[in-house]
Amino acid sequence: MSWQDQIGFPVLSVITFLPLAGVVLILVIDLLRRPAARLGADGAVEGAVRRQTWWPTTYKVISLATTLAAFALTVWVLFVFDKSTSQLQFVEDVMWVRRFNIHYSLGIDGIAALMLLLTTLLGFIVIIGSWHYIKDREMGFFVSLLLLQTGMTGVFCATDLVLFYVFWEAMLVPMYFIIGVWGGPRKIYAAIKFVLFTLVGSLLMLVAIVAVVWYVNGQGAGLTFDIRALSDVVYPYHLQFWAFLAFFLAFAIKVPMFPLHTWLPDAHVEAPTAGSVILAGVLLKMGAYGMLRFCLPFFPDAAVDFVPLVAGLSVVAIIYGAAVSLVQKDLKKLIAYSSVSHMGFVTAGIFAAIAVADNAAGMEGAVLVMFNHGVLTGALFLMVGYLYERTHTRQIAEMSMLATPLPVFAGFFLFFTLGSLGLPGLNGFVGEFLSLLGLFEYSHALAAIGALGIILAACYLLWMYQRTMFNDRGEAGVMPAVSLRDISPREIVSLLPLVVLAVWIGVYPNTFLDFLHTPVQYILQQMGPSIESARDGAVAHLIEATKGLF
Amino acid sequence: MSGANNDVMVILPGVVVAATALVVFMADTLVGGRKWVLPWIAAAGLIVAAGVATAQWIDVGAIGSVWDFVSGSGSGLFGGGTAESGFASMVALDKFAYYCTLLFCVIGVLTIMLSDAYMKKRRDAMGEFYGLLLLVITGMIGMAISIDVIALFVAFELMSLPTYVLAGFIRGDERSGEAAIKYFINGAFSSAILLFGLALLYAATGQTNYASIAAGLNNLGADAQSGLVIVALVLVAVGFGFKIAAVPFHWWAPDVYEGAPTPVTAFMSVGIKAGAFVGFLKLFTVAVISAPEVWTAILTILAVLTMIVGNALALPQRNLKRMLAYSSIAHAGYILLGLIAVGAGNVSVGASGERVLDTSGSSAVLFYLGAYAFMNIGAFGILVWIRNRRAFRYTLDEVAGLARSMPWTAIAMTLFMLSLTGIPPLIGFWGKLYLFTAIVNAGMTWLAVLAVIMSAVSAYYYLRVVWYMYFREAPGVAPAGAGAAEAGAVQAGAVEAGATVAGAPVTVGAAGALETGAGAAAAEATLVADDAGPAVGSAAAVVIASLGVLVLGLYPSPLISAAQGALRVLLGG
Amino acid sequence: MPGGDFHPFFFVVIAAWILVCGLGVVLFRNIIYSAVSMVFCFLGVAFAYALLNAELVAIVQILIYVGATSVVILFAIMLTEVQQSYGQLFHRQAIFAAPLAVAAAVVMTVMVVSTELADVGDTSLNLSVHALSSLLFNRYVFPFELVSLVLLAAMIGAIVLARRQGEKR
Amino acid sequence: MEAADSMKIAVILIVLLPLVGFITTLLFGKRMGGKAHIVPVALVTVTAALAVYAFGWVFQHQEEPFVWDAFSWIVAGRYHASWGFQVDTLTGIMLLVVGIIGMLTHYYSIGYMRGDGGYYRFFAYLNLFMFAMYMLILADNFLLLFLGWEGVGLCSYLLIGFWFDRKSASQAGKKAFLVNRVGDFGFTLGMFLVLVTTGTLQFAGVFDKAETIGAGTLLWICLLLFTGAVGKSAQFPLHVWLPDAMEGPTPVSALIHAATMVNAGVYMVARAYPLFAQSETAMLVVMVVGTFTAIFAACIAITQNDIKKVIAYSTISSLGFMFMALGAGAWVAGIFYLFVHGFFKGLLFLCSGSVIHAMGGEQDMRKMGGLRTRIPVTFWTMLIAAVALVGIFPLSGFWAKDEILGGAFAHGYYVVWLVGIVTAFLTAVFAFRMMFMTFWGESRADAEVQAHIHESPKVMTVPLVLLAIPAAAVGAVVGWPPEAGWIHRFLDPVFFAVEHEEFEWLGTGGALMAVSLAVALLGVYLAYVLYLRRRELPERLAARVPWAYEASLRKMYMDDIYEVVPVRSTIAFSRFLWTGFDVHVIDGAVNGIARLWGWFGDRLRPLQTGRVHNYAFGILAGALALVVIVGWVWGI
Amino acid sequence: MSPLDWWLLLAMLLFCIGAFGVLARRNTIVVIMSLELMLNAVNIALVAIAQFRAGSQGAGVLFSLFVITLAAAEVTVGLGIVIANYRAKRTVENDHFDEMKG
Repeated sequence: MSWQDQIGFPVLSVITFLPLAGVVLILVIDLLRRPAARLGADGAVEGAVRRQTWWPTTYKVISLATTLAAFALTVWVLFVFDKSTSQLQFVEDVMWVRRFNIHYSLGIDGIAALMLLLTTLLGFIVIIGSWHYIKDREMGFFVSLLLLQTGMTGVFCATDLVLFYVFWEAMLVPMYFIIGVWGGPRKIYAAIKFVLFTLVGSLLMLVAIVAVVWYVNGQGAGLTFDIRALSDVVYPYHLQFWAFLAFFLAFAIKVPMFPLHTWLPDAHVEAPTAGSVILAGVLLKMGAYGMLRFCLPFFPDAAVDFVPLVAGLSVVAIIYGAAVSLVQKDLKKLIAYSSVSHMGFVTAGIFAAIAVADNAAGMEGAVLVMFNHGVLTGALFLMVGYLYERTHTRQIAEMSMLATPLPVFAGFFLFFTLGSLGLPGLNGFVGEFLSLLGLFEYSHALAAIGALGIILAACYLLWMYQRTMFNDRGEAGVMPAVSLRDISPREIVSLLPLVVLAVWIGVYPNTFLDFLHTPVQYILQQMGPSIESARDGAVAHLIEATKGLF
Repeated sequence: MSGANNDVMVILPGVVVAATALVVFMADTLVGGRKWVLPWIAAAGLIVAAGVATAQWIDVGAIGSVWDFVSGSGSGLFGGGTAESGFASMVALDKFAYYCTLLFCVIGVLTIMLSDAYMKKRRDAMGEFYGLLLLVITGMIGMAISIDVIALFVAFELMSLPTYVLAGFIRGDERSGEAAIKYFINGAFSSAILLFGLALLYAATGQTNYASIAAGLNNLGADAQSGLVIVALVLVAVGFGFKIAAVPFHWWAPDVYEGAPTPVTAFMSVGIKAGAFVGFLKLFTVAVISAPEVWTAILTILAVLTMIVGNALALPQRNLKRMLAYSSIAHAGYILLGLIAVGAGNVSVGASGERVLDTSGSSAVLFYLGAYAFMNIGAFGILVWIRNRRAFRYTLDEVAGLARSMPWTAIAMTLFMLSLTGIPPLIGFWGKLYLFTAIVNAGMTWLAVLAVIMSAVSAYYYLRVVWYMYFREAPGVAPAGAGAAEAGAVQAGAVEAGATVAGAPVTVGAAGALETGAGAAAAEATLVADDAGPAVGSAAAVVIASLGVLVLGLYPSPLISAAQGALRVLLGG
Repeated sequence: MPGGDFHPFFFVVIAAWILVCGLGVVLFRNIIYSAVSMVFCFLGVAFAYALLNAELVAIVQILIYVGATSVVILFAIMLTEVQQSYGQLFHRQAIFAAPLAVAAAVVMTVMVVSTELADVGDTSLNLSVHALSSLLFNRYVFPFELVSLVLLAAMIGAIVLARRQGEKR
Repeated sequence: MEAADSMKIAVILIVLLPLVGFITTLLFGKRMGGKAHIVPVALVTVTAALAVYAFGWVFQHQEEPFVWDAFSWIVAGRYHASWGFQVDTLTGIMLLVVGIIGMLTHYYSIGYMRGDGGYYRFFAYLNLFMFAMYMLILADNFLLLFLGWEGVGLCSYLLIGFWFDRKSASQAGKKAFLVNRVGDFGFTLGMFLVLVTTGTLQFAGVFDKAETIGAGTLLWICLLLFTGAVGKSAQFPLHVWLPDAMEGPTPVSALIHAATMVNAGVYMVARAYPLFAQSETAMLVVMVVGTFTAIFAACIAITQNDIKKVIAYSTISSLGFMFMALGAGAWVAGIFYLFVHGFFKGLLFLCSGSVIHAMGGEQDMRKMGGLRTRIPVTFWTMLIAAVALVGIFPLSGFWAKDEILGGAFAHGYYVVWLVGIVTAFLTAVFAFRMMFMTFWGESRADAEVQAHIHESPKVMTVPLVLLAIPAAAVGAVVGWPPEAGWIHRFLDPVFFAVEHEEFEWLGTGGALMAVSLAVALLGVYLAYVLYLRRRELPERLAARVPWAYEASLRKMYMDDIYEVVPVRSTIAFSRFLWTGFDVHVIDGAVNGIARLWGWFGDRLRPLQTGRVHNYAFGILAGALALVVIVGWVWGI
Repeated sequence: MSPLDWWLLLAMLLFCIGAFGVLARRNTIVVIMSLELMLNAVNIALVAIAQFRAGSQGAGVLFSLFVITLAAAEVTVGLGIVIANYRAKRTVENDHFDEMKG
């Protein structure tokens, strides 16, 4: 369904490029406000320019306005969205590069719609959250955030492989800057590690994209990068195998799956709050989204054969992430490793869903976990950032009894902590329950081990909470009466949407699950024959694939 | 057109360039102190040559709408048309030649713009500089239009000899001289080897004309893979491999790039490389197309070594010129993939029994050369630009904190670095995509995999430049902590710093995009030295290159269509 | 003399001459000796051309090489005031270079000689000077013009390089 | 359907009113200061009334339970779970317990918590607890039950750690939550297995298919669900959290850790009766665990000095009794015991709270004594509760306990019966040890504390008295005649498969009853001897068997074992994973590859000597190598 | 071996002698002379091929003429570079030119 039939204007493009328009506006005004600062301008003029105190507020307002508008449009889109069909909706399609038949084409299905909502939601929340956070080169920070949002939105909307890839990679750059310029002490290491990890995966994916597209072309089907068209093709097994590996590697790094996760703690710890929120909230989802969008429908046979490996690794990630979180000394690092654990539920759910027939619950749960993790971990990072603004430390050992000076803060913090540890009634539970259920259908033992992760989640989260908010050290732990300012209205405003969502999804997740039924069915339909044939044995397939190499 | 007229028409763009060179030499003696006209003359000549080529190229009647023109969907720009040969099949003006001519002229103009401040210091040598540059470009055009090994070799020498001189153009500078001597000895050595290869090719077929060589090799049958042909092709590959700086013939590149004047380095890294690639491409894909197995094997080895060694050696470099030199070696490796794709690709048999090539590899090479021209000239252009503004030894440490002192410059440099890495939506990405499609299509996916792994490695040293510019502070500037630092203190310090450097020139870019902390201007004030004065040309060159990288990155269709159309009618093939 | 007729005797003599003189260039310690040896080598090459029935080339060889190039080289030797190489004559890598050169010669020879060229024979292409110049100015006029540009470039380049710094014309 | 509609409203209100109380109190309670209790207490009172109404409804409609799918909750794939409510007689009993004790505890707390800094917070949490507890018992499916289940766990966490500025409190709260999580792990898996096997989580749907489930699966389902119950109801080996939970304010101990929440496990097993009843092995496990826990906890309780700890272990023991009943097949007896236990154990805790209140916060019984006259209301109510607990005719405990022991005996579990008798004996000993040490003898408190001893305010004592009535009488009312009392008739629709035998006063039943009564009296007497008459005896006894005394005092070393086995080893393993594996192996590999590249590049650099002749050599050598390689490839 | 092979052999030997000179000699001027030897070697080959290769139309002969001219140009430029460097460093020994490396 194209946008003409649904909403009357190319809404996805508008959502995608609204932040970019904000950037342009900011840059233009910035140039205009320095009339004298041209060649040969002197320091006095620079000083005068700097004294324009209205300017920071202005560009922040512009940033907020564009992201809020994008969010509002997204909500509108979700209202108009037709949940009864698995077709792509709000489709836009313009020829881009004729030689390769590359199109500028956007469109969303239910899964993408949720991710779009998450992206635009966190987009404006981090703007609010960063209002006073950055002291140095502040405008550049907001510009980077807006650019980042354009890239992320594009990833979820693109329906052309190359366009997808362009957004996928383009989004690296602002993130690189966000970590590198405004990050912590080891920011350079973290930034470069983040980029290199992602790049290794995504470049291999590029080769796989080319191989897949040219295979289709060679079959006489013509050159196309259209995702839906390509996913309908049945690829020979050895191509499936290698292309799956390449795609999967790219996405697994992004997710990140054990043992490719080590960029994550570094990036999270060093990134400024907004960066961490976006990283955890949206960027990690792009990996899982890619698996749903590409790995499964493109290469069903290979995907099915990889289920034991992926499910196993996911479970390892769940336990591993949780266990490592347990001994972290830095709040952000703790939450970062917990992300590894939580994202394990996602990959487990996705791949368990294709291992046995009629197991849509796992996949729907996985997508819901993606969304929930965005909300909860985003909120937790935001709150750790707020805490850092007050205490100037993220070391757990340097905090204690903060619930006394910061009661409201502690309340919010507890709320998100509980959501994160999967308390029924809040959103975390629903997703994890469903994805574990999916895993359980595939393998009771793996699900049992995975469920251990829930115990561990409670361990590290409650321990964290106790060590920061409560008294953990007897009489010595009682903090001297420091005058810490409790949470401010601005901060509450930034958290409230997340609170609402957490409760909403916990109580009535169907609002969101409804978006997933048809797309998940669509994916599983495409997987159908492969799921049936999976019993032939992965090893035989593997041997076949290796032969195909030579 | 026919007869002698026709011959002249065929070489017309080259003639214009050569004539301009002569005009420059003569004007040099006539203008006296008004040397500033020389670059204008040279640039004008190149633009006229480009115009001539364009006029000859475009079928005006078939352009259609502007949009067709831009998107390349109309047939006017690249479709149809014929190729003409001249001088008894010594040269041919086909679409390939048009594309290359245009590319060389653009590179030439950009180089002239880049060199403005540099030459302003060396007014008395202006004539020689621009004249020689034009002669080099004439040689490059000669490479593109030659379809005979004799013409090819002469053009090769015409391209090479003045470059040796240009590399050593800074007299009295030991590094420049050293660069010249290294370049010359190795260059002469390898062109002797090339010549021997050409002679052996001649021995194998008895022919010097491309078409005849192709026919001759075809007649050899199985002997097309004989020892003689192997030796001949290896020796030819040495000659061209030297010019494009393919490992293991790359040794000169870093030293010469470092020692030569930076505008010349910029020119060498894209111009000479493009010229050599063009000659290489045409020779192998037209003349030696009958023995693709041999040269595909040769080039595969070269490409693998080049990509690995280039990237590995670029990693530890802390001198930006050297780093870019090694990176340009690595890029030569990527471009070789296009050639390999031609050789390994699907060679079908045409209607009359001749071999018909899949041209995607060739067009990928042409596209990449165009893309590479913009990004690498841009990168070197930034170095020239910084050098124009302050004392600069091209080290990484000196660009630390550049984002504060020269924000626009930093942004442009970031664009070039990202483009060189292959990050979309910049033009470098499309180049790589094009090459990968070609090589994957040719069935050598493993080479593409190697190339992407190397690209990831390259990301490290390209992004290192970015992190030095953005994530580090220039020495002497108090680092402003991201989160914790008190805004007030930073602001106050910045204003103070701004006040102390009253009078220090601020770049066009300093009026810039990012909220700067004034900062490094203070440190810069004492360093801004000899090359003071507005170097509008360099700035404009960088701007043009950035626009090329960005605009063509967002919409690469025109360049892709041109590169593809350039292969549509390839005379002699 | 029938063109292209292969005279083993003359060939061996001239080949020996050329190679010995060539070795002399490479091996003489005194650079003047090297230069003189080179001149003799070029002369030998000219005889070889003559033997190959290419008189024009032989004459051009003598004119340009023996006449011009050698003189330029001698001038350069004088200008650099270094008649003798002091210290080591060879680089240390000569002990690798010699085997490499030999190996290169052997490998190339084996490869080339192992290839039986079908069309080789005594074609006795007997080009007169007239025919050659006619070719030069018709068929090969394009490279000819290019060569003139190369010479121009070389001349200007040499001037640029050899000019003393700051020197005004 | 008039009635059903009114029930819908009642059920909705029962669930929502405490939630409203929670939210309003949380948001506005702080501003209300000392009046923060008004809204929550009022709401809980209304809720209790509604609960009684619901009970009344169920009383009238015993045969057809009220089941209502309010709206769907999770719809994913082929699974479906809803916000659905069910009220049957079992629920009715629970509603009564929760509603009444909950309400009285709220009133009691007004006095007990007065002046505390977190006054409003306390009531907010209590209301949240009421919400979750009602949700738990009203749920018509496992998932919603689990929501309440976790909700009460959360409130338990919050309330135990209510005084979070005390390390022990915050530790205890966390411990409670985590230990419960271990149980929930099993419960979750059990739910998965139920869901996968039957395709639904709704009780009715599941139980309809109970007979079709394979024996092995059924056993697994039961064991996994029971794991949850073990955690929540503090059975061995997951009982360790409950004694620590006494760090919370005493009303919390009474309400959550005696009367309601800890019963959830029992309730759940009873609820899943159709599943358990099918699996003998599971029943056996339930019984064994219950029996063992009963005597195990009793052995510990006997040496504890903290008044609340004694009651806590007593609670564990009682819960074990209930599981023993369920496992032995005496379902109704188990629920009966749950019902009466809620009243007298709640009362016991509230009384102990009153004692502590009187002693100015002192909980150590060794520093009490002689309080009988100082706080008479507390004394008398507590005495009623203790007698009820010990099971002396005709108070509540007697009827319920006797039915359990009788049930065990009747089903042929003689060993279990014997253990039960011993436990009853021990219960009598430690209960009256507590009573004697607290209320009799001379006071051992400091003079300052002595001066402050006073009876609690009306707002606390009135609930005590109100609670004492059911604690004393309810057993006889609903349990008469033995084995065939009203409660049996009432619960029969739930446990439809149980057959009743006529109780023989002069047969086995009467004999057993006599034995248990005798044992209880004997226990009381022993306590009287040991702790009132010959005070030196306990110490000599302890000196005679120091290992036994020490083991009992140290809670059978359970905490120490937990500290070492799961906790320390997990931490050590995690630390290894992090610093050993994550940092060194994975990141080491990553950085190693990067460093390898750098090293490789560095090693290549010397090749670039800067010397012309080397370069030329490289070129020629490269060319030669190419010729050789390519020639070799083609075999020339 | 055909007569052409003999000439090619001669050419290759001379070529390799020249190459050896380039690789081994320190004096840049000798190196340039060696380069000339290499070019002469090629010329011998070209002329020989023109004479012995059927259908070669004398291209080799002309090629050799161009090469001779180009060689002269090359020598000019090369010596210019050598002299310029000699002015700067007072040496013609090419292992002294190793300031830039690595």
